Amino acid sequence: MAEIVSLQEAIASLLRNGDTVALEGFTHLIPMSAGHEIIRQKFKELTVVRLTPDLISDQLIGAGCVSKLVFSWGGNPGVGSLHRFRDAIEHGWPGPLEIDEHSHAGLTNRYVAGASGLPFAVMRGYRGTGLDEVSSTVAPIICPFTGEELRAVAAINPDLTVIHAQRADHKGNVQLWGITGVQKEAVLAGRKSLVTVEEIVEKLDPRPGDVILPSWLVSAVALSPGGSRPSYAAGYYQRDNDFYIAWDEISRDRDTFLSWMKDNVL
Amino acid sequence: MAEIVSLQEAIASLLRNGDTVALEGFTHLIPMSAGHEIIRQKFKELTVVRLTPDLISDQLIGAGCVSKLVFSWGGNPGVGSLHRFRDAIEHGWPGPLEIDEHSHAGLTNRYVAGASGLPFAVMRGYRGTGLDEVSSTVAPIICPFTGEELRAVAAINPDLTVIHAQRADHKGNVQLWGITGVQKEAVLAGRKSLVTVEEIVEKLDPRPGDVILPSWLVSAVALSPGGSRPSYAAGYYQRDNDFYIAWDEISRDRDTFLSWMKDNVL
Amino acid sequence: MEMIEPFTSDEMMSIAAARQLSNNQVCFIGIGLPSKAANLARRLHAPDLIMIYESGTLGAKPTQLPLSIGDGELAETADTIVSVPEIFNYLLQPGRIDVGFLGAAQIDKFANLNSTVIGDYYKPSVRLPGAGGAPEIASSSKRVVVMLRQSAKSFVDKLPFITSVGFGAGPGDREKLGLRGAGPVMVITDLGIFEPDPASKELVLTHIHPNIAVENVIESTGWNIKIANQLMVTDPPTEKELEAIRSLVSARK
Amino acid sequence: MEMIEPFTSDEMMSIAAARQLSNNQVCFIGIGLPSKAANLARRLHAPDLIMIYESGTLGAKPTQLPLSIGDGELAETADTIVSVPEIFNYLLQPGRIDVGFLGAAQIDKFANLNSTVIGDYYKPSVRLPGAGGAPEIASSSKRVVVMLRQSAKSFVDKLPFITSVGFGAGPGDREKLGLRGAGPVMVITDLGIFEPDPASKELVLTHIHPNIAVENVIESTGWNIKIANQLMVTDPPTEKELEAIRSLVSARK
Repeated sequence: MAEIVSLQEAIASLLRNGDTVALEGFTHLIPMSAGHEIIRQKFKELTVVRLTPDLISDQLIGAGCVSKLVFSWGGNPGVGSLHRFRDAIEHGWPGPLEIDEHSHAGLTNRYVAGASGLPFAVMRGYRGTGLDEVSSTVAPIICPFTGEELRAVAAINPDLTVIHAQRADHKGNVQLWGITGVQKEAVLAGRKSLVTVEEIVEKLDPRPGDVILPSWLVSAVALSPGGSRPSYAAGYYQRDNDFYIAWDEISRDRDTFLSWMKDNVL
Repeated sequence: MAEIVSLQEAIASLLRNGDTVALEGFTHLIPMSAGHEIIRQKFKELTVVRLTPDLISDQLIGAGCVSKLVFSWGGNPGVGSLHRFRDAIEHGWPGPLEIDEHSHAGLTNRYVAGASGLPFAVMRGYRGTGLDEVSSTVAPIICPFTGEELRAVAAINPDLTVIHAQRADHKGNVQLWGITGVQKEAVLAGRKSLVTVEEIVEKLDPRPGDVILPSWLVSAVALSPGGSRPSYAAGYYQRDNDFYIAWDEISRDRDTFLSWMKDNVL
Repeated sequence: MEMIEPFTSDEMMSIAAARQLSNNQVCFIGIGLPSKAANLARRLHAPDLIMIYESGTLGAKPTQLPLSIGDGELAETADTIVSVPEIFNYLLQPGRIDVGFLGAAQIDKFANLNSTVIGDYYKPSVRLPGAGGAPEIASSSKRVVVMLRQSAKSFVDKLPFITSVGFGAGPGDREKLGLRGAGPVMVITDLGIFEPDPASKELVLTHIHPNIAVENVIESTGWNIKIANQLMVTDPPTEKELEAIRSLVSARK
Repeated sequence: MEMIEPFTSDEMMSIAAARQLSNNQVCFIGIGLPSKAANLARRLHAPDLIMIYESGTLGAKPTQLPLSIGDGELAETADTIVSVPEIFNYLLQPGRIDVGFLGAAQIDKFANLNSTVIGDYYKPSVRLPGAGGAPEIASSSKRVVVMLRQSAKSFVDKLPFITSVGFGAGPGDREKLGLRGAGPVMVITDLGIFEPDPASKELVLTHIHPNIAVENVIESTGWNIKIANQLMVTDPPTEKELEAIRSLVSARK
């Protein structure tokens, strides 16, 4: 059953240097406050897994927490480049960044395999692309019935998966709605999981389109109102598109970035 | 986009003798009226696919519509044997019945593969059981990353999938809720699909736990109030447990069965 | 001496099985005997037992004993309902279920189960319903508890068909087959309780129910049943247990 | 002679792309140029265009131009929202999408796309965002339409990295690779429209936008671009089209 703890305690007790940590949230419900807590606690040598590394990944990379990134699209959505991500790959600042790069479909299926207790998943994809050659977690597989060649992607089972959700109850049952992305699979693939929530309520009244994660599938729940900003939490607050645009300037220069982090995160 | 037609027209235009037809509904929302229409239109040599062949399958088998059954549990839930199913397998009445037998997990994954446009799905299962030997749609597969041996199950893509749902709108968008079983996957695996519904409404207001099948994923929708009886439709009517118990007597004897069918279906 | 109220062997079986379940355990439940025992446990010592039915209902809290694994009340009282692919692929297969609770038509000495056919598979004398969720419940749950009524016809030396694997042909077989759960840790019948010998994996009679003779168990077993050196007698049903089982109402109109 | 209102080459590109979409088509939309063109089509001739974004929003009907593929308004106006595994495995992979609508940083003569790196993969001069949903949109949609601004840097003879396959190295390659959709049927730029030659699969300039010189296209293509025998001039934007594109409001606070 999920324990309800503070965000600080949760990160301190669930994460270790060198761990593989997935932070999921597809545009919506991005676990920003948990990412900031990881930065504040100065974790090192993390492998970060995230379909769409955006601002939180840029901050984790720029802060020097990340030695490897497993991802499928690293940009500032609708804005452009992710400058700290680029600086790390192009110039090795603040340190070298190893990458394992996939398509969304491929990384999604790696989570699906992980959530399903299987060592791999099968898909159409990769064939003919450069991704087929650069990733060691993609391999050919032949259908035993038709002989057709497809691709297998290796399961991913992060040491810790972190997501943000709208609500939990006092037993640690979690409820999220709106665009729920790959969060269920990411939590189920994780050996441990942390859910930050906007609110802890007496009773989770059902909502159309909601996903419920029963308490027995979650390791810890931490209250973190606004924990997704500048991303959004449907029913609570909207996406701060202006901040995404502003991030382009803030993150472009190393010093401006460091000074912003000092003022706003550390 | 789904056409809205009568049940009679739908079955007449979407089904052919010799087709593979999936009828899904896991205890809840079983497409009984569609099965009865198949019987009335005297279809022959059908391959029927259904996780839990129960009363509707018993009736289709006893009426002589079925030459092959693909299934994973053939009983009268909570009551006992399915007598027409047993009579066909044990004594070849009213004709021989070929079977392809799976576990629920196995047949479910055959639908998942079919829905996913893949020729097979991977799972843990079958190893050490008799099912591994008797089904030709199960085969060993080796993980290309770990070397572990697992099982592949062949995709199933029925010529027609039939399900029952609570509601559709006039555009043919379908809404079901409650226990929704494997219906989404069965519809998506089908080359064509028919959804019978309790009601056609102006607007599908969202419901907690609902599954929406957009009109562009469905071939036809037919109005059929009570179309799931003696199974149930959450929000409309309850399961007629007494009829399930009564079916044991009705179906035990060939003549009693035929006479009941004549009075109640034909 | 305490008075013991009369009870049936079926009641003893259900009560003995219910006692194996505890609060906050996640329990995957087959219909029939297992469902009755689990619902009994919820009314006694395990109100927070998390019951999972293969229809996708998680955390169902029915007031009546369901007739099927998909009764309306299971859906209405569940914490959430997931699809059948999710139940099998996301919840059962990865080993998240604490106790898989199974019935069967037949069992052998290594706790392998048959619910498929009596006789030849292609020419069966009795065609049974088949596998359902059982094979994967048996292979992937952390632990499996089996319930069935015992007779020489149900406790057989050789199964005509293995629907669900217990310990296969003996020690090491589960590992060889890649089955990740611990397998059947207990078989509960109307006569007694059997547990696998840690070394040989063969079922051993460890408890005999009150008023049952060991000869009765021997006669009702189709192989030479091993009996524990320290055979225990199952605690008889308490008044509270009997009251609870007798107040379980079936969901029949 | 009819007066033609002045328009930019970007407006011409978006309008030409919007014209390719029709009512009730199921269209999988990348963010940026494709999203703008699709939303424009919805306001003009295709109000019932079914827009799918990779965030899982099916049938979104935004009033503003979304900044990301997961903006709140996409979710609020969608017919339904599915999970990301469903979008890719159940909807895209089986070939249910009529039109996959993609942007890219670079394209080659066989309409292969790069959105991964400029320069060497392991030592890139520019690290681009990467694949996202594009590779499978390109391989599995029934037809693919590509939009990008044209220059000698974006229309290149050899891609440093193939993120998404168009026609690979030429005829027959899609089939050999098991890619089931028809591939890119049209590439729309700010200068003109390109379609693959049915035999060679090489892109051919079939339409040139008004006020653009053929020399301009030749200079802006990094290979020896083929020009259709009957080169057409794209119909200029209508007043209604220009009004619609200029009234599209971005979702920025």
